[in-house]
Amino acid sequence: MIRRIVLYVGDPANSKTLKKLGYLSLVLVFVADFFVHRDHAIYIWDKIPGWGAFYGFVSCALIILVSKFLGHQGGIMQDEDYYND
Amino acid sequence: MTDWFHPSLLFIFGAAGIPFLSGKVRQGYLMVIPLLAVACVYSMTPGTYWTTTFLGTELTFGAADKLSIVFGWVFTIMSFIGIVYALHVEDRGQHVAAFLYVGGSIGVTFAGDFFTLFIFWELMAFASVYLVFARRVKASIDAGYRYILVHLFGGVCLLGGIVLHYMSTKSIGVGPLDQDGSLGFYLILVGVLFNAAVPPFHAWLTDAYPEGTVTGSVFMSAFTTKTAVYVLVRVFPGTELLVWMGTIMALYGVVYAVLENDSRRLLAYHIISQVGYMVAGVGIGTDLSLNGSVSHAFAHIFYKGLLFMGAGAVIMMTGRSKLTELGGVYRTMPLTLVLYMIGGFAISAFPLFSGFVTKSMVVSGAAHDHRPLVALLLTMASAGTFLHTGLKLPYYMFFGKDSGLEAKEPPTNMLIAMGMAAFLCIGIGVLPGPLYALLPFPVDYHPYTGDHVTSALGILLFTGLGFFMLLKKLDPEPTISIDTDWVYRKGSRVFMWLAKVPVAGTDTVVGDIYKTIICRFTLSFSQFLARVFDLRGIDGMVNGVAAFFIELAGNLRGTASGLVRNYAATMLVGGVVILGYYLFAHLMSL
Amino acid sequence: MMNFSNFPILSVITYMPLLGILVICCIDSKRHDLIRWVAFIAGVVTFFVSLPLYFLFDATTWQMQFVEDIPWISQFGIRYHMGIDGISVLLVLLTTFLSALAILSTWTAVTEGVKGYMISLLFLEVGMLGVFCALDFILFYVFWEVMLIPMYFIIGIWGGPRRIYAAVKFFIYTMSGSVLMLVAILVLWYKFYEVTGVFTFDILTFYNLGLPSNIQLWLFLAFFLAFAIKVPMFPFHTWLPDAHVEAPTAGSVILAGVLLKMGTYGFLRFSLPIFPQATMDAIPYVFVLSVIGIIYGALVSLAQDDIKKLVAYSSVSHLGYCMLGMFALNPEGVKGSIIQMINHGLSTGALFLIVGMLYERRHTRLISDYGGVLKVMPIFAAFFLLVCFASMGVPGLNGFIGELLILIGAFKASVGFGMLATVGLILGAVYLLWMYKRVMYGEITKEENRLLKDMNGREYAYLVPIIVFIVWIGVYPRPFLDKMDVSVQHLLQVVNQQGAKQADARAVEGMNSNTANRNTELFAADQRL
Amino acid sequence: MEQVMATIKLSALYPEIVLTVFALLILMLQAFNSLRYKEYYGYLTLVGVLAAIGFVVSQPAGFDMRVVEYTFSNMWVVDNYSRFFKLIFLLGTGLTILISMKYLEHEEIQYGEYFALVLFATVGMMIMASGAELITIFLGLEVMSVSLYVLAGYTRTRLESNEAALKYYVLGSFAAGFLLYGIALIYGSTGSTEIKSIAKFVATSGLRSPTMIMGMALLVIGFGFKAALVPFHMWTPDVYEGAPAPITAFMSAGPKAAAFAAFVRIFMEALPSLQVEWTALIWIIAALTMTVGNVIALVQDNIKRMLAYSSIAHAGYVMVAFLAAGELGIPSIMYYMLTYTFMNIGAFAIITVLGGRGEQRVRIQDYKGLGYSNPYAAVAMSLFLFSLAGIPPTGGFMGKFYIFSAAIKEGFIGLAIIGVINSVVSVYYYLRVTIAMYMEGTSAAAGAEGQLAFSPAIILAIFISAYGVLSLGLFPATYVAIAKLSHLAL
Repeated sequence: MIRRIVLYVGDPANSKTLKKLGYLSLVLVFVADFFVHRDHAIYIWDKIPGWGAFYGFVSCALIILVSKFLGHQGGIMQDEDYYND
Repeated sequence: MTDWFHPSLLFIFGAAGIPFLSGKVRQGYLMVIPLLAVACVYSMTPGTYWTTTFLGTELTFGAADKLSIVFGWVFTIMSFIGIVYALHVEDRGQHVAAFLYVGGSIGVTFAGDFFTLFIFWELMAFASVYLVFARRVKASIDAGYRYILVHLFGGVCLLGGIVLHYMSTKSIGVGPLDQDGSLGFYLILVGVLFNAAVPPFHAWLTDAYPEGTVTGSVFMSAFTTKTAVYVLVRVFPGTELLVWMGTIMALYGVVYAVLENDSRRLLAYHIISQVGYMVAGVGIGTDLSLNGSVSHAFAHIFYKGLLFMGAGAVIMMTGRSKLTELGGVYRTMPLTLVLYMIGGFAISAFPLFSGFVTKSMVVSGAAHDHRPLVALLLTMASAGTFLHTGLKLPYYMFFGKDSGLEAKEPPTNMLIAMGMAAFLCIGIGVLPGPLYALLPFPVDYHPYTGDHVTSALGILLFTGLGFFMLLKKLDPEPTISIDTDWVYRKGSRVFMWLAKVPVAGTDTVVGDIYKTIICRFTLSFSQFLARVFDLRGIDGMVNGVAAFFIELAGNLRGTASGLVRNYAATMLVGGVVILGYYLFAHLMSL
Repeated sequence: MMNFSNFPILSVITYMPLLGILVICCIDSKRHDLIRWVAFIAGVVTFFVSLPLYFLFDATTWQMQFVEDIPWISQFGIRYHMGIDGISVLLVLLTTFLSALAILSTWTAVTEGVKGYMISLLFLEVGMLGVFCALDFILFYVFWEVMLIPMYFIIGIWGGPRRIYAAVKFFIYTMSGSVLMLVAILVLWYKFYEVTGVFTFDILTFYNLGLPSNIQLWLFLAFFLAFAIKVPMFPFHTWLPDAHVEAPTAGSVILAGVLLKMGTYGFLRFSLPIFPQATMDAIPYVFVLSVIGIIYGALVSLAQDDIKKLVAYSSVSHLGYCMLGMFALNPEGVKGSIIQMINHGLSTGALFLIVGMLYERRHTRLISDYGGVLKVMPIFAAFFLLVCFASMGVPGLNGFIGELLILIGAFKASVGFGMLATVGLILGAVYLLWMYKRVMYGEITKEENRLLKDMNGREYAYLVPIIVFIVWIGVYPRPFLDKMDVSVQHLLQVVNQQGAKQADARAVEGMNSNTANRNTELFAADQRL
Repeated sequence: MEQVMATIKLSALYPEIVLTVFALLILMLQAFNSLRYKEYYGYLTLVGVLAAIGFVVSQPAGFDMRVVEYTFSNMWVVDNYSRFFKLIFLLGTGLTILISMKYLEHEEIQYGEYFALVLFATVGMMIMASGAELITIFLGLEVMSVSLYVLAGYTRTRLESNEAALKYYVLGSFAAGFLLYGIALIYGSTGSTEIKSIAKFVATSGLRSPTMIMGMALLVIGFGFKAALVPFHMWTPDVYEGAPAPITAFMSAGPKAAAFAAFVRIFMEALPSLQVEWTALIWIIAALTMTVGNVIALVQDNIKRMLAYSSIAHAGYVMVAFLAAGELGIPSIMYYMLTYTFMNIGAFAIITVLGGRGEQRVRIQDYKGLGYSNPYAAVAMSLFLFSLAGIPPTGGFMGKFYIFSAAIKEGFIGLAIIGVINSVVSVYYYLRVTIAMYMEGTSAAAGAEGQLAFSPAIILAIFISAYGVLSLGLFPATYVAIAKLSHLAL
């Protein structure tokens, strides 16, 4: 059964459906965030609905871009036999 | 004595038995010992046991309180899982090493004084390095030596600190040090930070773990850093410095994880990131955050173990570890994939997974302590965590472009081990109660509030969105990333260039030790001492004296010309001188 | 101990090997195995006879025990005075222990001149035991010098290619130190006669002799030279690598295991208690030399490509610790340095034995000729690693105990030097592990190495006992430390109170003027010229 | 101590008389029965020596150590001092005879006069030891020297031997001149040649006249030659090298001791008041002698020559004791000479044997592998060498210890330090021989062609020497006691 699910997910043919599911869940979460009541929020942003979604997306992009920038421009990435000479 | 038994003894003396057993018997034996240890911990009541005086100082082997017992639990359980995962391994050395290693970390956990702690501390270092060596390829042997040297250095710092501390305060009990900023304080701190892999002292971890054996890395991922975290919680609660170190650490790991191509090294960087949370928690030092650190360590051990087991399984079955060379194995290893994903969800703190109920404690600990920036950054780090361990790694390892590998599911024992770990990940996530009950401080914290869940989900899912949008940028590249280990792996040649010490034939003998800056320099210097200074300088002086006498003798020898007249002349001169002396003396006296 | 008060056990132990020599002399020199057996039995018997010392030793007193005291050359007040206290008892045992094993170790290594070889070894043992037991200066000196002869022959006859150079160097170097000591002894003897009108060479009576500090200084220096060469302290160490490398395995073992200890023992028995004031003044210089020795020795051994040379230089480093601890002049330090003497004897002895095993198999000591030995000699590898760990002071093994105590002592005395000394720990790990790696790990590069046999029964027989003690001391050093406790306390008491007394005495002296001529009278004669 | 005064008392001369008689007897025998029993001369001589020993021990008053007997109107004294030295001489002589017999036979020079000369030389020495008057001492010295001149050239076929004899004779008479002149000056300034009256005179008049001091200096030179002190040592190596090995052994022991005996007696009994004057001189001579002797010995290849230089060095050590003459100093000289006799003659015994026909094999490298071809000889040799180097547990060490303790007690620290450093230097060349014997190749080169057999006599000699060296080293108490009792009546 597990095997079946995995194969299903992995199969490129179903990628469209999976995409749909994905977007659906995104929307659900985003919407849900408006209806939960925030009794023990501490900071202002905790009160903003959808903050999580926004922040998540931003930080994801930020991390990827910044690190890749450092990696390429900052000279962190080197080819693999860098140490063994 | 009777009401308490030291679990380490089970492992340390248990290790002695391993070489003599084989086959099923050994497998049984290997599993029984950890179980007994678990029973030991289960039967434990807080208190102080097994104290002895040595050189007039009180040594305590069994200082059991809630804190140490929590770690006792997790270490013993994890050792069981790890052993199950490694049951198929035939190399007995590895089992022995693993046992000693576990024994060491448990010993540290229950050590009531710094000397005992130090001894077990070193035991860990020496036992664990074997798990790296055991892979028996050049890369791992090199890494192993770097690993042990770094740890020795850390150990020496620790010892120095302990001695200083002992001298200033005449007490060696393990407990919160007063933050007097004395040399001893910092030496101990540095010594511990080495093991906690806090940047810039972290490079040994990402250097060595990926080179270890498949099963060995699982152990290592669980024990060394977490033992360090234990010591931090015990000794350095509320050290401001740690807050920022931890936060930076959390992001540091994430950033490097983006760039990393080797699957296990990527996970290693996430250990650093995760330990960052714990260190930060220790730094904040409120009950909530300390609880957070402890519980997070607890959960972390299992899901990180699980992740290493998953990655390890793939490496073992495919023989490759580079993401660029992997892909598409989901067809043949679905179970591994699923179990791995559970670990992935757990580490990225999905609701209903263990990470969710522990990590959030640290974050809100920061929030309640009025450290908004810390809270935000840690949250960001958690997004990054999901990005890699939850999405990137599985995507490229299991899905992605098909590398046409025909891998099978790993042996059953490995699957079982992963299963147990996965079970714990979910179990803790669903019912945090029992874990909370174990924590050192009373807990009133409820992870499952509506807004918490939604915001967490929001963060994670939109991270996922970002991931798929930026997928192209994320393609792994066949590279390695330079880290602080550069200083001692590569920097040496720069240093050599600077240190213009005459070296006789260094390049003829290039061993990996040379790679470390100290030794590269030391070696050239010592070559100089040995070949030039010692032989020509000191020894030369000694032989010089002897040579002088021989020389002198050679010259004097000529005086024996064999001619009577010369002899007579010499006598005459001698006589004249003597008489002249007295004559002179007499004239003077007149 | 009481029931031994009339039985001369020390003499029996000391001269037991002579018995073996006598027997060997009567054996035809062709019958090698018989000779070996006799020698070995003699060694073992000596060891067993010496065991009672440990059990009957009364650790509650600092007084000398098992004392024998009869006049020898009464005209000079020279007596045959033997006795041991907590400081020497362990060394005596170490000597008998290692000697027996050393004999066993060269079973196959020495094939010609076996007779002479065994005689030398046993004769050597007599000398060493005598040194540790003697309580009369001249008796001590006699044993001290006697020991040179057999060692000289062992190195010179059964040694390596440069054996003659090494042997002569060893002999002359050591002797040049000790003759000055002889002069110092005589001066001491005369000074005492001046004060009391009594001729005596009894070491213990000199303990309470408050000499003027400048005379102390000269005498201290003379003794220092003798002992520092023996230890050897930097920069008097260069005889050591030659001697060690050229000597046959047993020779190196004895040399490193016991002979070097005679230097450190000398400091404890003579320099410290007899010249407390000078000792106090000398502390900083000794510290500097010791720390240099520690680091220097480690660095130099790092650069060696000959395993035996590497081990030899490591001794310089280890003995540096002993000196450091000793001159810290606090209980931890001194006890540490004594226990470290034992440790060094065991672990370095074991290392030499191990090198000997390799050498016997491959007849080379170059590290580059090995590599991958691990694969063919797994058990050997395990022992080797254990001994390396012991030598670099890994917790749980003997080395750690000694170094820890010494470091505590050193830190108490001076944080700076303690720090520097700790550096030595790392270096120690570096050169040993690196050597181990190059020898044992990696691929087998030389074909010959594929055929190496693992350890045989005889090799177990002489390695295992050492290992046992290495672990024992590492895990439970109590029984060893307890023996020396009281004696060390008393020693320090003597040193400190004497030192203090003379410190203010000197302050007083400074005021009255006649000090000057009293101090210079010593060299009056020379000034007569 | 009570002093017996008698003008003429033959019993005081018994030892000398006995020896002379035996010497003459041997000459007669040879003259009359033309060498028929020549192989027995040696034993006959030994009997004489033993008889003399017996008389020395028993005179003047049995074993009473304290009696000092002046006879022949203060020309002759028999005290413990002289008796001790006489025993040393006789010991040396006896050992020499033991060594010689085989040697002579081997060299085919087995004539009676050899033994006669040896005995005459011994008589000369004993006269020097017992002489209480400068002329007597001088006569004794001449009797000894003349016999030695002849003995040095005794192997007349060997050129070196003749050369040695000639050199020794020329230089010896040269030195004798100095000595005689010194005696003359002293007589001139004190009006007596009797030691006692000189002492009395100097003591009472507190005389410091330059002539007196010159006389003293000349005596130093004269005796310095006999005792081979730098710079009057030049003859030693050549003579020692050239003379027949047994004679070298003989010369290195007895005559040296005799020279010191007289030297010390004159300076301690007659001229003690001049001590201030000579201290500096002797200090320098001692230092020079030790150093030069040891240093030059380092590079010698001929073992006889090497031992010649070493004997110079040893004279230096003795001079240290001379300087520190006192309750320790003088006994230490006797003790040292006794030890030296044992170890040096022992060494020479082995050299004699290994030298082979015509002493072809006396270079150090000729000793290669001796340790294997002839272990016992090698062991004995090393024993003697280590003793010469002053390494315990041998007599050599105890002797040095005795001397240096005396020096330090008298405050000559500097000299003592020079001394011990020298003994370190000396170790090197003694070791060279052991190296050759044991460490340079196991070839049985040594003891090959032409080596003398170890005759029982020689073995006995070696054994006695070895015993002496060891017993002096291990149980010196009794010897020291005797030496102390023999201390001069100052």
